[in-house]
Amino acid sequence: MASKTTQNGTSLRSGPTSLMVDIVKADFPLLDQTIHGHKLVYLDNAASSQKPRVVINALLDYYRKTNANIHRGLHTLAERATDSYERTRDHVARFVGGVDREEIIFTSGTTESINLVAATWGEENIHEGDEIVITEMEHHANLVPWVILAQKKKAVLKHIPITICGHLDLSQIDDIITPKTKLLALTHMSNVLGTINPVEELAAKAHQHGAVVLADVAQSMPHMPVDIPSLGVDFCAFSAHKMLGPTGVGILYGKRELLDKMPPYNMGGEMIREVRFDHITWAELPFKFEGGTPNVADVVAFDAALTYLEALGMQNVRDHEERLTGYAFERLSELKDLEIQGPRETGQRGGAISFTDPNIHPHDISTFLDSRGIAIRAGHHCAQPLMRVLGKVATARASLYIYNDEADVDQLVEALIEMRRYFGV
Amino acid sequence: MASKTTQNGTSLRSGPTSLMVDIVKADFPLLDQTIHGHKLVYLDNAASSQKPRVVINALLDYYRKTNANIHRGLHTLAERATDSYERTRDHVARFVGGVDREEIIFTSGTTESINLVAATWGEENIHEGDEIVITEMEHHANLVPWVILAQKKKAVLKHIPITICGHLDLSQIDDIITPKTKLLALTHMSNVLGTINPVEELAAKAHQHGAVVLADVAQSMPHMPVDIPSLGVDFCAFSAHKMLGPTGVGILYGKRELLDKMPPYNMGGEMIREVRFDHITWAELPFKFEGGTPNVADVVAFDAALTYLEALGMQNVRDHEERLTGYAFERLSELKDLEIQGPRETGQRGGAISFTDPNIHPHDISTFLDSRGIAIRAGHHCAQPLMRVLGKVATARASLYIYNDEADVDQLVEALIEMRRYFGV
Amino acid sequence: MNESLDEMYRDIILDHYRSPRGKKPLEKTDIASEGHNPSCGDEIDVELQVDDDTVKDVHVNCHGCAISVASGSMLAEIVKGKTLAEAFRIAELVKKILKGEETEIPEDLGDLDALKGVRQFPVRIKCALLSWVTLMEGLKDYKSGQRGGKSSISTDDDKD
Amino acid sequence: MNESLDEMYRDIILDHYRSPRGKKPLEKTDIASEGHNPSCGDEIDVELQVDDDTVKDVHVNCHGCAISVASGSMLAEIVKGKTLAEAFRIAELVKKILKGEETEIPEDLGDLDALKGVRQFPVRIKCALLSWVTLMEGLKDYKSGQRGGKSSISTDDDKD
Ligand SMILES: Cc1ncc(COP(=O)(O)O)c(C=O)c1O
Ligand SMILES: Cc1ncc(COP(=O)(O)O)c(C=O)c1O
Repeated sequence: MASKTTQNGTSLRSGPTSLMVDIVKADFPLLDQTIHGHKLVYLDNAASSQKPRVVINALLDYYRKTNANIHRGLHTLAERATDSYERTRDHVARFVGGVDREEIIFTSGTTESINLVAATWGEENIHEGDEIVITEMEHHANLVPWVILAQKKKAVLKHIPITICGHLDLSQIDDIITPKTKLLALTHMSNVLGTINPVEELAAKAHQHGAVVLADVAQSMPHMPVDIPSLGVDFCAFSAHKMLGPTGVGILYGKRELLDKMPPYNMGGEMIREVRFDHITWAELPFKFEGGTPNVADVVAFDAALTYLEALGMQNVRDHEERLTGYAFERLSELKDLEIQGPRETGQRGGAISFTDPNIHPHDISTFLDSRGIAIRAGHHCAQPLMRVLGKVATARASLYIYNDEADVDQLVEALIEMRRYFGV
Repeated sequence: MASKTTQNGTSLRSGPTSLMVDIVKADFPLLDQTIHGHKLVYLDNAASSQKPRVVINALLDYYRKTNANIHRGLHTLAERATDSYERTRDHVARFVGGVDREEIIFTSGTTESINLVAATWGEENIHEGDEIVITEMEHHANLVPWVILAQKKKAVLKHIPITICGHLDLSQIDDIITPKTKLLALTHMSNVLGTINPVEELAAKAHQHGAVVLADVAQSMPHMPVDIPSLGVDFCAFSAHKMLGPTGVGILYGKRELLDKMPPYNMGGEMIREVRFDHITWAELPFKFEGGTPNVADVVAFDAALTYLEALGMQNVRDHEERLTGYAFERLSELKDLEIQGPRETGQRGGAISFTDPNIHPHDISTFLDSRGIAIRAGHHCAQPLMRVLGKVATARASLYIYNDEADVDQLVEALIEMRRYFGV
Repeated sequence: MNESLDEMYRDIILDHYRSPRGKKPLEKTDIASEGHNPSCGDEIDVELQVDDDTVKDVHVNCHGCAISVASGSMLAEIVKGKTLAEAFRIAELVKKILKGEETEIPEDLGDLDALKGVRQFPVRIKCALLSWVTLMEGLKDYKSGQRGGKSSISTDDDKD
Repeated sequence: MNESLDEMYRDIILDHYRSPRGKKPLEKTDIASEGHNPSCGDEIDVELQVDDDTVKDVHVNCHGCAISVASGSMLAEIVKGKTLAEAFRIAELVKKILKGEETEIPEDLGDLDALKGVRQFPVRIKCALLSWVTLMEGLKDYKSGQRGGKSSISTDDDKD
């Protein structure tokens, strides 16, 4: 059992880990269950993470003691709820490296955050002939809105290709990012390849041409220290549910100068200043972009997720995953002909490990692993264009997080070996 | 103490009630607390309702046992989560009177539901010179999107005025709803006046002219039986958080023929069929409109709220609130010169009671009542145009729900009497 | 349970998966249709050689998971020699079996029984369905006289 | 606690609220500004009669809650007789007090101490602020020579 070794760090194979995984694991009630008679090994973290007890309790606590509609409420519950909600905003602003609280907008997810930018900033600033640059490894959330916007505006959609190793191919970058570029929208970390992209460098280049830069940090924010000011981007989008928080909460960071000029997205209560049938003025930031009753309870509970991650330390989270990814690569190499996608240098990638077996379809891999208690994802991972580039219809993906350890990787590898026997191919 | 009388129904004042309020009350943990040394009386239900234990437990349960990203997942947790999520959709389809499950779209709230329609159906179907008809009593959520759409499209925004009694003034209706009407968007129940509008009748009239009809049922769905097929409307929008459900979940009902033709709103994962850089096809209904990871946990927990309401019986909920509204009117009449807005016939209105004191500003009313443990709302209630019609800058609003009883009304009235003494005006 | 896994991947399914029938190209193709489920990437070609309203030979080429490959292989085996009308009825029956609307399987279609195990895996039903729906689409177009072109269909939309 | 209620509605606040000062129209209006908080509907007019850079008289007309009325009434009382520069400094001090950045209050401005209780009610701070911010806006415009027109401001936006 390698799990023991994560505590005293004496195993040759695993090396010392920066997180006390056994202790972390115990904070996640869901992990303590059996699936098809096997202890659950949850390796679908790139899709959504599990929640520590403190987050679940924060939700419970909110509904048991505090719940009320927020803002403008003059009773105690409404004041408490507003305080808690706004405290999370302050916390997010600190967590992402210190930005203004007015630059943090709560949405329903990364997808809505990016759509908001496309429908407001994009609608007003992208014109015929303008160029939008994305990459070949974008998740549909950072792809479909731009494809549709480009079609609507007769703008040109260009993409940065990837190399055979799963990095961005920057050899022709000066032909791609040009004075015509109005927007560079790229992922910080690929949800399929794990690749960490040089966002700072590309943002600087795009800015030289006066373009606006949006980084999809849905995969990086949960897994490594992300400092938005040093990334130097104009917009960032991410989801709470991938970083220990509840479902239904997303964040849009936007530079104040840009947000100030953008029209609102969802219009209704709380986002207006004054309404007449023929004239409307918008509320100040960030409220202009938070029309309607927000997802108060989940935003409040997200605060506990941030606190939990800070207590672990994001650099420790990153170190742990980097080591564990290395361990997984090592062990997976025991499976002859198993093809792993994305960079092999663990320092340049996160812990999403996509792989294919030459003879077994990813769906069958996933179904088989599930029968052994192991949850991974199989499919196109909402990155169909990337799949086409990789020449795959689908991949299997095991993705790591703070509560995974060497034992989980061992269980995965052993099940894969058994699987090959089972299918006999 | 009138609360006793709600159980045996012998009090002259209160009459028998159709709900066992004491038992209901005990299901809501939040209500069991003191505010400023007084037992909490929660009368801010039109803003958001409290949650019964079964809903809170459903959330807990989901995060402790089931949580995973849904759809296309081939592992057990993902299948369970998908099942639970889709079960709520079936439940909503039944709850609203029996519509197709594909016609139920989960959004983040009423506000997003209406904005979705404005940005997709509205964008494609409203043209210069077309007329959009709303009413003078709309919540900003069903007003701002139409004001902005009308401005953008050079369409004409018309409104049905209200009578002095707070009903829609239908005397000139044939000049308002005409062959030029492309959309009638109206609230089923006013969040300020309580008025229940004749949606069926007006929808029929609008349909005669080929218009599309959207009903904002955010206030009616939680408080009375609402049968969408008999309302005869094309779109309906409401929020889970006002009907015992979690925050962050809204519902859009749309007729299949209309939804089929509409472009999507939030674009990303799960809502596409196939993506190429130059060509995209959308997923089938309802997924076309649910881009990105949905608010799975809260949708799953909403199921328990619907079950709870069904167990009470929506007609019982309505009867209870109707009686309690009558009781409140009777008792509030003890306060000389207190001005109550909206219809006085309890059969034609819900339990949102807006009032003003000739000498005390609604904000001071609310602050004072809070010091006595009573939570009400004061302000424009996101209905500024209506406030202007009423000639008020703000009103105080006490709004009732299933866990309120005569004792709550008594406590409110006594506090109001004390308040007049306190301010000495 | 591992039993449910073995329910889905019954020996007969694994056998069809390991050595799919209908691999050989046809001498003459009268009906051709292709199926594609973008959500999982499964792709299938179903081709029939028809003689006097009877399926003389079947070619199935499937890129997909064990379930879709096995299902397509069963199709190749079963449909061969049947009249077009019979083939269509069998495809309808498979749809009903997979949706749980039908459980009785005629003796001569015994292999199909193995597909029942898929019902416990809702996400995989569309994999098992793909070849059959593709066949039906081809037959429909053939019957309505739209010959020559290739029919195209998907079970992603869960509409059938 | 009811103490916190009494903290906010101190006797001095209630007294100003019941009989607000500065009701009488001015003989001559040199500075006029209006404040409006759409979110709560509070509206206020602040007018000054100026003589030799000194506030000779103040007129305040406020439609709003007890807090905004009392705050406007205190303004009328305190600012009268002060130089324009002093008036501006006092308004700045009130802002700081309400935001909790300042707690020391000079003896001659004793009434202002009563506004401290509002700090416990965050939503009400903008009510207490409105008259002072409106005054400042008028003074600024007057100083920058934009005379004649009426200055307009809000504390809704929480920007100050
Ligand atoms: C009539 C009416 N419509 C729409 C809304 C907006 O609902 P939400 O804030 O949940 O989007 C409300 C509630 O605030 C309402 O009362
Ligand atoms: C890189 C990336 N971007 C965007 C998303 C979309 O996030 P959500 O589904 O929470 O909106 C995901 C997750 O699925 C992702 O991995």
